[in-house]
Amino acid sequence: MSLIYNWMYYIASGGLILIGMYIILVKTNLIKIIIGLNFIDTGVNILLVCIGYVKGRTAPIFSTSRINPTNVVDPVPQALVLTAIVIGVAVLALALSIAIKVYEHNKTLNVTKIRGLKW
Amino acid sequence: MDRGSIKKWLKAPGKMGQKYSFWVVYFCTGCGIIEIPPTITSRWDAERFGVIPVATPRQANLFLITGYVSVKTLRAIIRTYEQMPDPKYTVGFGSCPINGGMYWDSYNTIKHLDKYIPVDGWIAGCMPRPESIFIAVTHLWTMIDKGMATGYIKYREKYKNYRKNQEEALGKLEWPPLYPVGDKNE
Amino acid sequence: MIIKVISIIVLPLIALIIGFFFLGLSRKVIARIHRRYGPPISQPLIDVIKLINQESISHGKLFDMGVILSLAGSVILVLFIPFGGIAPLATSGDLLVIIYLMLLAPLGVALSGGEAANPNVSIGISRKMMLALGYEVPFLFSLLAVMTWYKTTSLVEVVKAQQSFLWAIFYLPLPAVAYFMILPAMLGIRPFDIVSAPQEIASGTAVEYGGRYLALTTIQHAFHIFIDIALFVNLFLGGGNLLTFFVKMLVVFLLGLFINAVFPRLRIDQAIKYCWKWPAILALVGLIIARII
Amino acid sequence: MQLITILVVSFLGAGIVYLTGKFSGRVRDISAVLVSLAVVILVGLAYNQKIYTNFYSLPFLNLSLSLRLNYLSWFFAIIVAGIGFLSILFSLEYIKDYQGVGFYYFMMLFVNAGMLGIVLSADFLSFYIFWEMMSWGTYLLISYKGGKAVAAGLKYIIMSVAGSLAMLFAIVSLYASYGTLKFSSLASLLQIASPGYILFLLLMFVVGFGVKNAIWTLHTWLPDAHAEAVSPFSAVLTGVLVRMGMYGFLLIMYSIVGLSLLHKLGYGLLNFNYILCWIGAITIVIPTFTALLQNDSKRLLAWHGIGQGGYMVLGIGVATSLGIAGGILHTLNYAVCGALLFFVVGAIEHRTGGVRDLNELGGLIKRMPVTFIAGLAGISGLIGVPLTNSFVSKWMIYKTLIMENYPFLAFAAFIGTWGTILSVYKFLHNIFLGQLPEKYKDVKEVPLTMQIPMILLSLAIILFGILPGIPLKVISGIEKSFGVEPLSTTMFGMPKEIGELNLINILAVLLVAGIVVYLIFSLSAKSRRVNQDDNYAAGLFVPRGKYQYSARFYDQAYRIIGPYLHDVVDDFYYWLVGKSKSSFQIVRQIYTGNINTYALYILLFLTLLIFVKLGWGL
Repeated sequence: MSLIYNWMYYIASGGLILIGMYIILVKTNLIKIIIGLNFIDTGVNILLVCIGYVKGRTAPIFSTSRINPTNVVDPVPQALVLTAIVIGVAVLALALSIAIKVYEHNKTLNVTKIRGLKW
Repeated sequence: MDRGSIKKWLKAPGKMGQKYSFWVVYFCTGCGIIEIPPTITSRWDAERFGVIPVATPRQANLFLITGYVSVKTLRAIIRTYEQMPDPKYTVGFGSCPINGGMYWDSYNTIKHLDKYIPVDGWIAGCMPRPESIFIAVTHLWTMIDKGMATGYIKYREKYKNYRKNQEEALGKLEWPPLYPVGDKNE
Repeated sequence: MIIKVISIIVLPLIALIIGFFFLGLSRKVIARIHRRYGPPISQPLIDVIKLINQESISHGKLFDMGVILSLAGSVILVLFIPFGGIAPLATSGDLLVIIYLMLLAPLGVALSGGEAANPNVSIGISRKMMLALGYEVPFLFSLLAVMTWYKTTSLVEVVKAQQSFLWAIFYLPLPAVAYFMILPAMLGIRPFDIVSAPQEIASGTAVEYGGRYLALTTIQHAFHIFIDIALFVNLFLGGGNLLTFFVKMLVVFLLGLFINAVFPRLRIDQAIKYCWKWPAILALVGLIIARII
Repeated sequence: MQLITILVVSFLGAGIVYLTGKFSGRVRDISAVLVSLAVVILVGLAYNQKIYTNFYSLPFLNLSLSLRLNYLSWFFAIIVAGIGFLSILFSLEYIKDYQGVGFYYFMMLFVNAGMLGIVLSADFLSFYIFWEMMSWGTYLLISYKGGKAVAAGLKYIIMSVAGSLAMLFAIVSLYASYGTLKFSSLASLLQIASPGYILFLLLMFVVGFGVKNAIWTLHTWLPDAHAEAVSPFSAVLTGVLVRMGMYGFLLIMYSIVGLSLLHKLGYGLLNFNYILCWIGAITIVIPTFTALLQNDSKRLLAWHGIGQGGYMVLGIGVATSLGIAGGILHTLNYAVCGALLFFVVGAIEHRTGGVRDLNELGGLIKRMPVTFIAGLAGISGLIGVPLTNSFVSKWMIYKTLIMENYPFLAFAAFIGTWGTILSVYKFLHNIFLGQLPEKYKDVKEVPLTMQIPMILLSLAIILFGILPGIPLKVISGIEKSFGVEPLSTTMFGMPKEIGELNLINILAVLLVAGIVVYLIFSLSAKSRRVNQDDNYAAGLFVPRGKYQYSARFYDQAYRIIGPYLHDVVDDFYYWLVGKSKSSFQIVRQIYTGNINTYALYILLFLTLLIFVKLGWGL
């Protein structure tokens, strides 16, 4: 059980990435692909966060003097993920708006039927 | 043959040249073409009189019309005659250009060629022998000496009449008059 | 200097007399080969006098200027080609200049005839050009053979080198033969008179010429005969003094005339193919020999 | 400073002309003429000066952009400026009815400025920069008319870029080897280089410049480009722009590598110069005879542009004093004749509504006499009729070929001249002579601004034909800078030790003979002026305009030589294009256009990366 407990975050993030990939590889609906993309995004974020945490250390917030500066976690991954979430939202919004435009233009969201740039 | 006489040469070189160098454009409309080849080739050799055939009326000064003249060919005859440079001489060969010959009652044959263009000499016969061309040529020599071969001058002077005759026979001619016709030149 | 000026004046006159003599002779000789009596030798002169006194037609300024250019171009060529050792302008132009000056005459005729706006003229010009393309190949090969052999481009030097020892025809027989084979083509006489075929295209470029135009063209033809044959004599037969030069020219001319008298006319494509076949091969072999030795 | 002024005036002038075009068309026209005239004057003032300036030092690579002026660059600069000015002048009326005139003037001036930059630059970096400016500007100008012209422009730019890349390769290699790109320092540094390296350099540069100068096998862009460009620009193309390749040849072969080094390349007959000569000879013969078959007037002239380029390559390939001088002189002469002939075609196009088909024209001498005289002068110059300019240069080339014992090369040059005569006569005849078609009855002579360039160039043809000493003086200066024994010339031809050529004597006797003949002509019986339709037609009267022979002027010759003149090189390039297209088709299969597939590719690639990483880890 400790195995699952220890590797829970990795399993979750891997699972999310795999699901996202599956969606992207198999599904033909553009909205679904975008959702898959978001799955991957989330999975990668979780992965980054859980890699960035070292067991037994604390957050680098020097609120009390007891915290040893050598005993803190590197804050960069978390900050990075925070940014990535924002970027992910922006990408999602952009992708969705493109999807809307694609739909307006082609009257379909099925990527196999959109043949404007294909031979 | 007085081609060698220097005296005459010096007097009027142009006239001498006219006499002894007839460049002929043959207009073989009907009969008569058979008589021409022996005349200009080895059998009778017209070249010894300075007579050679040329291809275009621009270079010619002797116009030889052999055989009958139909209405259709009259057009070409007039055109050819007008394109020849002065001084030029015309010889009708055979009876048909003179008076229609055996086609005297044909609806489509010109009976009197000299109504349409001036003719300096006639060779009668049907057909005349090739030698008669030489007789005509020597006659022309004497005529040129005496100043009698003046067909081209006559054509210029009486062009209005000739043109009228031509248009009577052929209808309106496509080409403009060679010499001015009209009231102002009367 | 005075001698030079006199020779500049006299030489074209001599060339004119010889040219007219050749013209008359050709008519007489051909007549005799045809078993005719033939006209007197002075007949071309009579013709020219008649033509000068005859009226003519003109199609425009270029029609006149082209004929004048053609004759003038031929006249000055005489001054560049040594005639019996006399060449007043040989120091002003060599063989290359002569080759190019030979252009002026056909160019003038072509321009003049072009303005005449007669399709027969155009056909004649196009045939003349094509024939020229045909005979220029062996002509240039044989000229180059001579120039390569004597290592000079000056015609006077070529003649001088031949007079000191053997004539070029003994060293370079093949180019000489090739040149001789195309001589009728250069002169535009049978079997290469397709250019001015009277029966087909009404004497080609001369179709609109009459009177003085034809007279100048005839004079130009006389010069042309003189020039082409004099060039042959200078290149291959070693020049000579005035008398021997004339005799050599006469021999070459008569030999060419015999060919002229008995052959029928070649079609233009046959003429081109002929020129590019035997004369060209002969001259090329001669040139290779001259280059290697 | 003077050189910078020239470049600044020409580049800035182009911009100013474009900007003024936004406000007023008339001001734009005037300012375009003024700018190009200013450039001519500035270049002319720089005659006989030796200048070297560093105008910009790059902060990296230890390179600097520099300019220099010597006889060679001045010679080419004056041609560029002169032809540029005349073509701008010619454009004024010609280009009026087109769209985007401001852009046209801008590009014309820009390309001119680029060419000036090429000839004035003193190191390969600035040379390359200006070279690319010129190439791309040319591309835009060739495609200016749209339609077919776009394809022609594409063909040009593809070949041009290929050539530029070859050149860039050589330049980079030079920089890697010597660390400098200055012509003067490279010239001394290369003297100790191995022959193999120099051969490599020359090969690369020959490809680069050969595309521009259209030597055989690299020529196929030229006919299309010349035919489809607007006529004033075709004049610039054929006379000047293409000859930038010639400048490059002279620069690399004689200015940088040098004559003594060239002689060491190869042994026996297999040396660089001899092979270049043969390429030149082939470039003469095949294109001039191909020109025989053309019925499009501009295409015909374009093929001649290639052929005359062959004479220049042949001349400089022989590498004698006479030959190099002949090659350079022919560059000038062809620039004059070629530009003039394209102006003539432009004038015809302008008046007949863009008709270029030779079979549709005819008889225009009656309507456009000035243009006819210009055309006559142009073709005489192109042929090299004595007393016109090309005669001297061709004479020099022939003479040196014969004296150097290359009779076969001389034969190729001679027979090329005959091909030229035939085809340009057809050009003149079918446009100006013969019967005037009814539809061109009301054609008028071109306006004065179009006549002036033609008249000036015609005069130049005659002037340089009688006084070849003028350009030859500059050329002997060029040869001195090459280290070749400079050619000593007289004003009217050649001194005795070089050969027999005295043009003033020829002119004098021709004039005297002409006057005598004219006297005979005018004293004999007068002639009657007749109309054009009064023509011998076997006794018939043929109405005006129906009595013309021009279609397939050399049909019999065409039948004999036509099959051998197929442009195999062009076919080869098209074959290459077809083959590469089919091979790229395979690559194209990968891109299905489905997002899923691309995602799969990404995934596969990541997997590959992981495996690679794991493999390294082990």
